[in-house]
Amino acid sequence: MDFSDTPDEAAFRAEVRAFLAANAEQKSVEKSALSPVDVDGHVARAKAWQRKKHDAGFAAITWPESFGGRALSPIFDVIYKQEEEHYLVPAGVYEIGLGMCIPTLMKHGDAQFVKPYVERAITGEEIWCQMFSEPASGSDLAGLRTRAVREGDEWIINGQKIWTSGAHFCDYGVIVTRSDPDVPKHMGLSYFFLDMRSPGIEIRPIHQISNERNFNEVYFTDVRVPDSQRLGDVGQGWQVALTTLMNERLAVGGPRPPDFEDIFRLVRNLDLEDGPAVDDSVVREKLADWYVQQQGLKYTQFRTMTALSRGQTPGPEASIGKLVSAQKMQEIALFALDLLDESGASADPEVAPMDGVFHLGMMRSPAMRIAGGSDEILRNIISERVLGMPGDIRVDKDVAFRDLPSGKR
Amino acid sequence: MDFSDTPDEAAFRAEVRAFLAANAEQKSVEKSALSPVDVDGHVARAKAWQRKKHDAGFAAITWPESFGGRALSPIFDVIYKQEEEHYLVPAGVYEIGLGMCIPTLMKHGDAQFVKPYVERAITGEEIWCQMFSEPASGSDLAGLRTRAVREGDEWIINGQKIWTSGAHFCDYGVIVTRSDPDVPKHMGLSYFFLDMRSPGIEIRPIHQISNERNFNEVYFTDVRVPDSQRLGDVGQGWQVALTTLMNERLAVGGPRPPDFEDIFRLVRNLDLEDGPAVDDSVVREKLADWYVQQQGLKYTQFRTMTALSRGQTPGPEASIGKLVSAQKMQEIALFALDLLDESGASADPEVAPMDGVFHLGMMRSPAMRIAGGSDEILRNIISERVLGMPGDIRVDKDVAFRDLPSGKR
Amino acid sequence: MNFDFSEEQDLLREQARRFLSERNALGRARRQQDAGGGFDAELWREMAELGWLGAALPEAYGGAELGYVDLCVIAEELGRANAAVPFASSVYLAAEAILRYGSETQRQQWLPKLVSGEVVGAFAAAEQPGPLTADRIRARVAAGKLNGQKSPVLDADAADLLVVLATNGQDLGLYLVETTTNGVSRKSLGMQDDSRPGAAVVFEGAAVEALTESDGWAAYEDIQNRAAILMAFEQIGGAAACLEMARDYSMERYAFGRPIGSFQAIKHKLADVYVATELARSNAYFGAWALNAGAAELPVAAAAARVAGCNAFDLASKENIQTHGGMGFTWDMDCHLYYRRAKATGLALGSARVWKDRLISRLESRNTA
Amino acid sequence: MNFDFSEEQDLLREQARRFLSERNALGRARRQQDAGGGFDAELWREMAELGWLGAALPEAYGGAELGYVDLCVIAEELGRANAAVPFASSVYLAAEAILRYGSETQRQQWLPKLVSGEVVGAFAAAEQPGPLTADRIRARVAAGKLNGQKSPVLDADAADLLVVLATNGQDLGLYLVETTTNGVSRKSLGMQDDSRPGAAVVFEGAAVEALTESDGWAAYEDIQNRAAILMAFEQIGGAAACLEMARDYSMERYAFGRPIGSFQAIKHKLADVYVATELARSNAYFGAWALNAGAAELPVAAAAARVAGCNAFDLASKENIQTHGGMGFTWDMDCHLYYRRAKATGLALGSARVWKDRLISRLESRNTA
Repeated sequence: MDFSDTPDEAAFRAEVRAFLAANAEQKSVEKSALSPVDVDGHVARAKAWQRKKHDAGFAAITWPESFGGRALSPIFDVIYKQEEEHYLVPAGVYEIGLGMCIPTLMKHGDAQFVKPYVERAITGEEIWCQMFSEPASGSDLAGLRTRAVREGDEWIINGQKIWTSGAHFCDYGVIVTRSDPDVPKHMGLSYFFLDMRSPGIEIRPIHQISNERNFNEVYFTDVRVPDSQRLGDVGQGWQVALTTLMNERLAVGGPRPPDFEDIFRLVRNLDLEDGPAVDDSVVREKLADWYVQQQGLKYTQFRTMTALSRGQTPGPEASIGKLVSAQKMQEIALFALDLLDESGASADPEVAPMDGVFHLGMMRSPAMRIAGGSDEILRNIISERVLGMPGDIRVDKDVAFRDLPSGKR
Repeated sequence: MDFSDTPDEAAFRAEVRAFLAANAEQKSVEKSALSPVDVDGHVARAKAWQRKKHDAGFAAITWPESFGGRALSPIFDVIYKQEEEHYLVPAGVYEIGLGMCIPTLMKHGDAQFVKPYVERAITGEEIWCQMFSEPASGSDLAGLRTRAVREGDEWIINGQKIWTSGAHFCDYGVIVTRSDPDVPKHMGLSYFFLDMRSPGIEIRPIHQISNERNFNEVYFTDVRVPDSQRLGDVGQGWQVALTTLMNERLAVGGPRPPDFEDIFRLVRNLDLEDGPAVDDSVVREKLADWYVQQQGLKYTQFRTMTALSRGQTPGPEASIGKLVSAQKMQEIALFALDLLDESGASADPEVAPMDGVFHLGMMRSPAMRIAGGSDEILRNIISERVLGMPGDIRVDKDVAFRDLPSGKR
Repeated sequence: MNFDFSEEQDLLREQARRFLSERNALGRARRQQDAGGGFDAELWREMAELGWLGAALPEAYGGAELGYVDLCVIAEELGRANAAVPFASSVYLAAEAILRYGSETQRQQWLPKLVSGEVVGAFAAAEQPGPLTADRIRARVAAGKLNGQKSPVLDADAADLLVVLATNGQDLGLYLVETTTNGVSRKSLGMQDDSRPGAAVVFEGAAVEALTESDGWAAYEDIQNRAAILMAFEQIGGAAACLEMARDYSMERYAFGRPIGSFQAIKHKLADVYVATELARSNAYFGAWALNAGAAELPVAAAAARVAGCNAFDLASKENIQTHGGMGFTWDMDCHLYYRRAKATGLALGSARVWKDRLISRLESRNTA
Repeated sequence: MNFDFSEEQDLLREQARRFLSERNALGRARRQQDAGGGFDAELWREMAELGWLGAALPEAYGGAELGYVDLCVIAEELGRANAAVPFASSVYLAAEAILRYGSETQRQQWLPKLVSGEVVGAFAAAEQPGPLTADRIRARVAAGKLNGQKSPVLDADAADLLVVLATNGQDLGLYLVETTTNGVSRKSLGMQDDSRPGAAVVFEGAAVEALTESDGWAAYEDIQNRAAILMAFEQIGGAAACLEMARDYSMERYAFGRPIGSFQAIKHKLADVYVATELARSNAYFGAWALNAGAAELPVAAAAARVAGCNAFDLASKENIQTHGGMGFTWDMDCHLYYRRAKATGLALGSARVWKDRLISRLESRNTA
């Protein structure tokens, strides 16, 4: 139990600090997020930053050297993130590709074949997305319907994916498809990666309630994928997908604003009936609860990294991150609006404090509670995979996929 | 929507007030509950009070005249309770018998045959209890195992019941038994009433965590019950039991201390760091939440009575009463102890305020959350019977009772 | 005693529900949300024709004098349909303020026009972020002229007439200002719920007429109490609509080969929403009676109804999105309209936290009285 | 960086768990609950022999000098086993107070005896219902004599030595009093958790010796901070035990033909308990490091660990009963022992509400520093 650095860690931390100080702007009370730009601008900014990270040796800290990584223990990843968190750096572009897709490629692909893709992903040259969810299969991922039919050395893909983050700016994507509808649902899947500019792919952004368009629908009409881009055996797509998802809970789920710091700042600058909001005991109790949750998640992640660095497999206990932080985000946002009282009804930049972070948080947090495993699915995962409790009673287990009942939605 | 009395109601209320003023002691800030006595003393006190109620015509306000009632609308019951709530009267002895058992007798028994029992129950001469739950079937009531085997004009009962309130001072009881284990579980039950002093009945009080012994285990060894005391047809016990349970949600579930008034009183007499606890904003928020719950339940019950008086059947929506009040009771108790801070650790009468109502509440409330339908069962009832959502997937529906899997507990 | 609506009131409810459904009130609210505000003059005119704008007002001023319980019935249906109309601003607040604090002349002058829909009213109290307190009111009247600013003022853009809470240097009062008067300028604000549009209003020497020049804070709380009960009915209407949407969706949406509504995670979530909604409903019913009967319990009943109403609508709208899963957070589904409205109704008369404090203060003084 | 225990510490944990299980620590706690109090001198002696009472104390005073992380390991196991011993009173509070505020003579005099178990210590701060504040301390020392009362004092009946927070009229200080001294009388109190017995102690001119006569409140907070972290480990041990009991029971108990642990109502309840327990665990780990390293983060880390620990144990013990259904509220099941202990540990150093306030105060001053 030691939260201080070993000499190696200290040296690495110094290296990271020097890199960040030279290449990025530090966060401040006044500026805790990058100023907004359009999507293209943001992607360009992220690309430039990824390139810098790569050139300085921080793009693949824990990956094997054979894939261009530094083969360091996950603790060094923690150190990098601890330091980077004080700087304004572009987020939301590479996390899925480098956190989920490429690790799956490295694990299930032929090393020589996938190496060029891995390299172009680390340098930031190519961006990846993940295509699992479908309109009729969200929580029930294995219920997906997008068909892949083999034709010689190629597969023909038809169907629709949804909730694909970043599809509109990605170069490659991974996809799970149904290659055999005549066997029970988990057994008839196959997993591929493909060029997002392949003929037959149409990408439609989804208008979210936050007024953003981070997610997409992706339509496939006779899209051809070479069999060489299959990962895992035919029919083994579910197992490959699990690799991707296992990495998801480590990659995603970092807290997003509004978090403790934001509400703490608000309440020190807002007056309630009897003085500064921060002096109100309800406010203080809530602040304490959120702080404890935030710190608890941070140290839980550190514990996971320690386990990883000892060669243990990251457990599903990392699922608690998103479960807690998504609800915390929603609570903080709604609480802040209540403190603003009548004024909270206005989301106008001229009225809403702190660039409207609470107003936006109220509209973003519902997606956080759903995307990447809903609250309910995460509780199922925790109870089944961590606590070892029985799975839900399955009516769909031994039934051929095409015979499963489906609803109107 | 009128919370004021009609002339009839006003006249009845005056009658009730006169009766109570002449026969009972009013509650006060200093004395909000009867002084404790032993079980026998309490039963004697309750018996005397029931007799007075009966003689004054308040023992069966809504029952048909043929059974000795006044055949008034349920609103008059509400009026009686509104008034009685200001007085110190003995509770916990007749509620189950008069609220659940006797209504079942009146509905499913032969009128002439059951009439003497009904009369002796109203006068308070005889006390009734209800024997449904068993060690292996609590929430899953229909999974009960106590066997009833027919022998001529009698049935021989063997088995064990549990959680029987008041069995130790009751004269009669109703019981559901398994008369046929070879059919699916809901179909093989039969319902009887019996003399609690029948040979072969053994009653063992259960030591509860509140250090009380309100509940009992009741063991049956070759207990003989005449077939004339069967209610409903052989194999129809489940349907008869539902009558009893439907009345349960109306009969039970009145709020028990600590409730809003208790915590409100505590916080006006306790100092926190900066002054009276009632001035603290956390305390005020919680008080408001509990008050709103308490009033909401009260008016929900009034709404149910209005529906009843219009000839509508009391719906399962009355289930919310116990669901909300049991949790409220636990929250209030635990919150109060936290306010008392280090001192709250002592339950000693010399230290614990208000006769230890919060300390006792902490230990009583867990039973409230379980007995008479656990929180989880009540949520199931609400979602299924009120909202019309699907039942849980049943693995036990078409299986003969004797073939059902059972656990180690 | 009778804790339910009369047959006539049930008929009124059916009529209101049918009307709002035929007029697609929900779709109209969506259009306002898409457009970032607006005023649905057509729907407003029709509501006036149905007599809704004066449902509780005396016949002497053009009202239908049906009583406040009937107005509650209409409010619940407006909430259920998520209607985008200045009903609360004009009917619960402006008209009530004039009825209760105006002179007979002022009532004669304004109430018939508010009832007919010719004039839309609004109420201007808040000035800055954070809860409103008497000593923070800066808007000031001197020699019949008002200076200051109010923000946000709901429905200010649609309003012809504002009731303004302002000080005259000695005491707070309620003042009438016409929005077309010189010295009144309005700037539309982006709202969290753009189907409940608002504006910042600046007064620079605008001519005003007093409803009352003294005890303005008490008058403000009185009007708020009455409005809180009516708003609570909008909230339970909205909460009930969310619960039905969630229930229906959960039975049509399949996962793992069965409707998601067959999972206890969803069933129990919606049971909790039901419980919150019923508690709110029961508190609101008591409030409706107190409002209609002018009972002494009104201030306590109003606070309780508001606290329970805010809680139920917040929970129902939030968990309705959650039940809808991914679809729930798309713009095209209606879930977010209710989620926004829950916050709009929860803030419009001051947040639940303010009302919880008021509730306990009122219970304290009742206890010592 | 390394956020887990060492192999040696894992061995210590196994040893501790085995010992407490072999000695049936839980059954012994039940006997104390049945008897309404008591002191398990036999178990205490054995714990002393294992070196636990001085695990973190310097060897110079007879301690094992293993460090505070090892003491945390022991604390977690004591919590898991619900052990009924004056460990917190004697080890976290009395010994620490003497170590940190006593003179070298006082340390030499008392620490070895506390380590050997010859002397049991306790800490007396609270005097009346409600949170303790510096200005409410009435216990007063004058001319080396103490007058006043303290209630409840945990483990007072078992204690030979009390550390008392008292005023000398000018400032608060910490004072040592032997319980056998003239002028000290103890009256056992019924406790919510009788396996953590307590008494009211009256001082009538009892002879005392000062550990410190000034800045007693700061010393008290310092001792409390350290104890809060150790107590947080007891709490996560208890919470984890409750979670395991509930999980195991839910898989063995059948209803509707299936284990109740296959219902989402139970699964998700226990998932929430798991989450609370893990958040508490992570905060406690950070606290353990801060305590061991004497880090500047200690006061914040202690408050966070305590808040999370109270929350987790409260929730876990409450929902463990609920999961056990009717059996859960019978005296014969162990569920209530943990439910009582959760409250006992949650109140012993002051309630979570006090610590939440402290946490924010500390974050405020860190922010302005």
